[in-house]
Amino acid sequence: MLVVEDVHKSFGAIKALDGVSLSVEQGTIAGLIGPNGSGKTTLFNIISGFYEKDAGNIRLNGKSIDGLDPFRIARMGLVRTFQVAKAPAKLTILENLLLAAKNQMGEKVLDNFLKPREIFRKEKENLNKALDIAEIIKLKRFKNEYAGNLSGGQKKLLSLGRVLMANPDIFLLDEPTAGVNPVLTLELVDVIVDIRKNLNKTFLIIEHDMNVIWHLCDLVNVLVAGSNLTKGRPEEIQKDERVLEAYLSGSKST
Amino acid sequence: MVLLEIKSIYSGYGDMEILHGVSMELHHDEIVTIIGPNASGKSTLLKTIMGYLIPTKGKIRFNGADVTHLRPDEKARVGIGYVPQLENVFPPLTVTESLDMGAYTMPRHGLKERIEEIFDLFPVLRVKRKEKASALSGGQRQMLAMAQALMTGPNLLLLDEPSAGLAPNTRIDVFKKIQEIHHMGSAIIIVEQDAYQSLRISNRCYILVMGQKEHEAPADRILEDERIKKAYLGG
Amino acid sequence: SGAIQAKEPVKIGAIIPITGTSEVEGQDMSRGLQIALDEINTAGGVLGRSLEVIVEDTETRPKSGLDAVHKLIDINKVPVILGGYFSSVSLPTGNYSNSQGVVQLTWSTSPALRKVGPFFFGICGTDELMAANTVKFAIEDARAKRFGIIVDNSAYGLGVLEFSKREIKKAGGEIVAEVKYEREKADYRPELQRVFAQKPEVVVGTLIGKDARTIFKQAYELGLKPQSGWYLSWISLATAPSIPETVEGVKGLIGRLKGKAANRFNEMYQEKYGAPPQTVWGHYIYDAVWLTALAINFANSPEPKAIKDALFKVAPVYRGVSGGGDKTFNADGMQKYEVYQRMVCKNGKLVIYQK
Amino acid sequence: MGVLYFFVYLMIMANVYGILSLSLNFQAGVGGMSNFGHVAFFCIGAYTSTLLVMLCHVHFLVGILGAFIASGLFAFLISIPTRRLKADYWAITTLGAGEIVRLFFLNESWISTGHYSGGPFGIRGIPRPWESIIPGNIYPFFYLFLTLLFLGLTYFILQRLINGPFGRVLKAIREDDDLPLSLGKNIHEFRVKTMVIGGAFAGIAGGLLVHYTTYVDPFFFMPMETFIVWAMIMVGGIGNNRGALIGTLIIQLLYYSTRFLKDYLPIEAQLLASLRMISIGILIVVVMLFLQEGLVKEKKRLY
Amino acid sequence: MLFQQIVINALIRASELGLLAIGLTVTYDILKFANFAHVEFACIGAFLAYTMNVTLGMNIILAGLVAILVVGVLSIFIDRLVFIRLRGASSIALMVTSLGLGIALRNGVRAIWGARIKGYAIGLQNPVELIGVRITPVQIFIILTSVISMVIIHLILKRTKLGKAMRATSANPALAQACGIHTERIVRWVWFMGASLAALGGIMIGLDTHLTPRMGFSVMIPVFAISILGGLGNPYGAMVGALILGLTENIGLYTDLGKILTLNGLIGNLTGLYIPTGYKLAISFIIMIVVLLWRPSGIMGKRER
Ligand SMILES: Nc1ncnc2c1ncn2[C@@H]1O[C@H](COP(=O)(O)OP(=O)(O)OP(=O)(O)O)[C@@H](O)[C@H]1O
Ligand SMILES: Nc1ncnc2c1ncn2[C@@H]1O[C@H](COP(=O)(O)OP(=O)(O)OP(=O)(O)O)[C@@H](O)[C@H]1O
Ligand SMILES: [Mg+2]
Ligand SMILES: [Mg+2]
Repeated sequence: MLVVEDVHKSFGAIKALDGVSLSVEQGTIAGLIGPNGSGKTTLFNIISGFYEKDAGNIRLNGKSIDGLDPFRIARMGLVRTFQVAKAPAKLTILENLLLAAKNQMGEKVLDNFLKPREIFRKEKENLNKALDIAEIIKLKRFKNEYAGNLSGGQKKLLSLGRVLMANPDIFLLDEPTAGVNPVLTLELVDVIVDIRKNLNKTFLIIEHDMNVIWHLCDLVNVLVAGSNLTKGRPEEIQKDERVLEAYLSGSKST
Repeated sequence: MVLLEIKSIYSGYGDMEILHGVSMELHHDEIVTIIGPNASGKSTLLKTIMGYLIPTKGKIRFNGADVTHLRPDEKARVGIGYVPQLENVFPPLTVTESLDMGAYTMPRHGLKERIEEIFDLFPVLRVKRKEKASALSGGQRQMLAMAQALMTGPNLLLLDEPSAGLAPNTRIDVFKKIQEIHHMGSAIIIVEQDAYQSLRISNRCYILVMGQKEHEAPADRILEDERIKKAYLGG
Repeated sequence: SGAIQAKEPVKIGAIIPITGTSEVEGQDMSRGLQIALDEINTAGGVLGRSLEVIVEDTETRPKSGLDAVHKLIDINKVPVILGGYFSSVSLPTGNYSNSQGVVQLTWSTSPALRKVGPFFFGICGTDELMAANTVKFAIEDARAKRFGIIVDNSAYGLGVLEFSKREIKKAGGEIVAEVKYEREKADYRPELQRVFAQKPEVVVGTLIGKDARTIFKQAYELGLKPQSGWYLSWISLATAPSIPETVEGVKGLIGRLKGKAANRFNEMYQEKYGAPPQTVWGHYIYDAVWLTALAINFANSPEPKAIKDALFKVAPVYRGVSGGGDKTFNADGMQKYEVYQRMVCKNGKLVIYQK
Repeated sequence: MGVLYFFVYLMIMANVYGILSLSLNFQAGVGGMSNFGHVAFFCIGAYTSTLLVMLCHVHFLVGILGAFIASGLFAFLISIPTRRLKADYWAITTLGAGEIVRLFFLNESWISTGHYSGGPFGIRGIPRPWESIIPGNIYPFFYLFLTLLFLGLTYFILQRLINGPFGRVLKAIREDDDLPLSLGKNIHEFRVKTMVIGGAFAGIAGGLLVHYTTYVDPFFFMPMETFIVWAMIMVGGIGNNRGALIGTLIIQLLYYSTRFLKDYLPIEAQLLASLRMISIGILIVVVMLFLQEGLVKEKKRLY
Repeated sequence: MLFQQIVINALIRASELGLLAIGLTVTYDILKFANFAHVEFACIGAFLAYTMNVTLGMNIILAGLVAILVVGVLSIFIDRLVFIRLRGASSIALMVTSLGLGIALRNGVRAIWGARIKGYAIGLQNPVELIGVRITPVQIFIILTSVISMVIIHLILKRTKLGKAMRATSANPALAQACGIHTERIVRWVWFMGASLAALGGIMIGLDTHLTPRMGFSVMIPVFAISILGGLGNPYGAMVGALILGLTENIGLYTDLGKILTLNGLIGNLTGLYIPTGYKLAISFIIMIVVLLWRPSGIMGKRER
């Protein structure tokens, strides 16, 4: 579904990505792990069109998405979250969620006057969906609260809520549970598993919380210093000496 | 000796009260972890201690003096260091400049050595010393934020989710470092979500729920308490 | 109730740029107005009542000027409005006062004013006369062939520009530079460079108030001088606030202010405000107030229609302090004669020019 | 009677400025585009309608439509190259664009309707719509009704856009580009559309103004006018249309009432005029101090 | 006219406006809003110096120094009175507040000193000729003063603890507080610095030309253009922006575009094609827009991401 081939990116003298490749199959959950600064977020930024890459190839459903604007990539069914949660301060939680719904007719100026009724109906539908999602991310109580007033963890939850609402074909989640309390994290893991199972969606997840990775992923990619170290099923990765040394155990490796 | 004493403080944002009478204390040789669900008021508590929010009721005493109404910079000068949960670096400043800023209250001599010590603690930062903070990865920023707060060797260090976004190996390192810092004479309050590691190096633990202190116990006791583990630490 | 009414003052309105771009000129207007009012009321007022002027600020903004006339006409119900100095203000305000049958006397000089309507009067000669005379002055005096023109970028300045150009062409002269400057700027060196780049023999045009001061000063500092001198329309506008050395020898025209009346006005002004007037506009508003007072008395009524008719009657017999003194209106309600005086700046004073 | 006419005049001006405030509020309050050259659209609308009606002899309504289109087009033109700029850069760039438009109409005196017209001479004799069939003494009432109609139309259209999904995207764009981009919103397109819609309505306001004053010249469109409209939407409460209208009324009132106050103060005209402007300035400051979010806070959209 | 003269003219203008623009940009950096009242500090400073110089007969340099100090203190007073209550407010709210304040200050000056134009008691300056360039002693003084002030500003920003604290406060005020920086004090210093630079600029304009209550307002737009041109928040950018503005205005009006288009007569014969002087103000804006298209945050602006 998503294929990344030999992507390079440097910022001045720093080689952030030095030939990274990975692929994510339709309907699977792939993990992306690696030490801090290994280039995970940079890769996300490149896939989603926020950064330009220096070299390499990225295909989504067989089509190249090189050089497309971020919003076009999103419309092709790939939506990402940000590591540092973004929460427009003057939009309420519900508005935040509604914003994410795709194909909104009401975003077209003229349709607002030509097809008001349809827009109204669609809004209602979206609203119900948004309320359901607010329930899942435990923000229903705050539904009319400005997003700017949320706690750190709640902002992270809201990010997740927005992608759920956007309901793309492939989700790119950058540390979705960092700062979220562990009990809720477990629930969210179940939610993701459900979506994958019932809707056959695809996920690529960056996470430093190994519980999440081990629970969720079908395949884990390990990145070190901007290149692939290895990939494999969680069980394999867990035992891989190189991964243990570079990432999991607490020696001075960074 | 009690270093920090919080007596039944009420605090919040504007009209919205978040903390409803929280009390706690901290001895000068302690590490204390605060856990609790999202939005329970943990960050709000740290902001109140640091002086960003002024409690409507209650008292905060530090080293025996009433510091309830001191501004954050005055708190920094009496020896409280703080690492916020979000926005905890100076984006346009380079790593070295940021560390320099962390040592703002200190005399300039010995600064170089101090920075070198910090670099020993976080070797990544040495590599990145000429980079702007905005060019760091999420985890590197987190380290920089900690490093900045450590520049002065504060008596009390408030850490708001220091391990969020850190790779597992780094996380282990960071907690080791926190312990080292503690041995060098700082009392520490840590707010954490994934609290296993934090609890391992802590003396005591507070559980904050809905702006109130729900529970208080020695750290090892918490790790043994299955009910609490299930409710707050995810089993 | 008749007795009480008799004591009530007759109120007329004035719109003056007290603040904003033209505030310096506005100051003189307020003062000229006050001097005339004091005289009239000491002399017994109008219709046995005292004359009062409600002064509104136009902020040198058309919209604000409109607000002001609406208030004066709709609320204060004045029969006469004086002013609208800036033609961007006089034109729209004139349209309204004219449509409401209220008399307006302006001292704007744009030729466009002619068409406003029967209730609209101009008490200052329009630009074409002034510009033509200025060019004539330059040609006769300096035998000039190569002209530079500098004007401020307003309806007034452009009027001067247009008519100066016409006159120069008629006389077979050559225009080597044509510069419009924006008001109220601190630096006119680029504009000066342009005027003098082609070495004009004379520079004609018009410079206003504080800008003129800057322009002359900077020209002096840069050593820029037309070979045969400056010839300016409304020279007093340009030289009044300027530094004497920088305007030495600058020539130009003014509406003739000489004569007993004008001298008396200048003395009164000096006495009352401790300094001579900076511009001629105090003179014009002074005449406007007097003309109004005379017209009201002549008509024996404060009704606009009567005042309008009376204005034509009283103007020819009135000797004013501005523009040569003869304030006779032509059929358009504009000035029939405007007598200009050739002046030169000597030791910081404007004196009558003699070859 | 006179008082009534004055009131009608006030209300006509309030309606014209109301349209300006609504359109600026749409761009700035909702879309976060701090446009400091709003007066440019006002100006282009005024001139377009004037020239269409006077030179092409079209009907007033066609003139207004022309104003709508021309200002929208100009908004489109300037928003294409500048849409990538950050807020403050944008603010000053638009301020510059506004001045360039004014300088254009000031310096290009061939844009005129005859002798002594165009450039700083201004254009006189702009016809008032339906003047021949409406008696003079009720004409102001008619014009009041007309401007009210346009104000209502503007309000209705902008309100509908703000309250729906379109407005939601704008509010998100107001704070940050990356999030809406990541959700598939073409932010540049939204920005351009917002500018065009706001600009077009400001053009209507321009047309309405000059068909009432029957005169136009470039000095109607100094930067100060934009500042005044800004003060209107800030005082009323930025981000919501009701606030923008209330703010318009308040600032208008400030300007007028200070004129009346002075009639009762025995102070010299010079000083008085200064004091009047000082009090207008101070009142703006005071309103901002006590009502930081304006009189009417931005309404939270509750579900 | 000689090309050197044009450069010198540009330099004089750049010196005056540059001081104002640096002040604006420095305050913008910390206070995070475009202060529309900034130029009024220039006006107030110039008039205070006038009172001391002309009315009280003080030496102009002494008068200037006192005026600069007084304006600095006045700005702090205004901050305490008004802006301190608006610390968390949106930048637009602050902008509009400063707009209102600007109207009040401008007309306050008018009410106190009147609308008549004024000049300092420095007599008429007779120009000297150096390498074919005419320049008056006061203009030399203006250029020197502004160069010296810029060096001082540079040293303050780069070498002092205050400069360091300003950078931190600008980048993240809350975190700066946690580092022990009394941000409110920094804000006060910044007001002081910005306003006194403005006052200095105002006095320079007054020395070079004259004083009127609208002298600040009338340079507002170019001053803003300069700060934007250089990149908001960057004092060095403001200096460069001022130079660019001065040069383009002077050279732009002086250059015969006809000669350029025809490569000095090589192709066709077209001369006397000048930019109409009425568009002088537009030159700086067009330059500004072109620069922003090339670099969206100004020549030396902070780049994000
Ligand atoms: N805008 C940038 N400019 C310069 N360098 C950058 C920039 N963004 C990232 N880098 C560098 O690229 C490398 C990879 O960063 P990236 O954010 O992708 O790491 P990451 O794997 O997401 O780490 P983490 O787990 O800490 O979030 C880092 O060394 C970082 O300093
Ligand atoms: N700036 C603010 N303005 C208004 N309300 C706020 C603000 N910041 C936080 N809150 C509210 O205060 C409550 C407590 O927030 P706080 O940040 O203290 O939670 P927390 O315990 O740190 O949560 P987390 O684990 O998610 O970081 C939340 O309900 C939040 O909505
Ligand atoms: Mg990352
Ligand atoms: Mg928190």
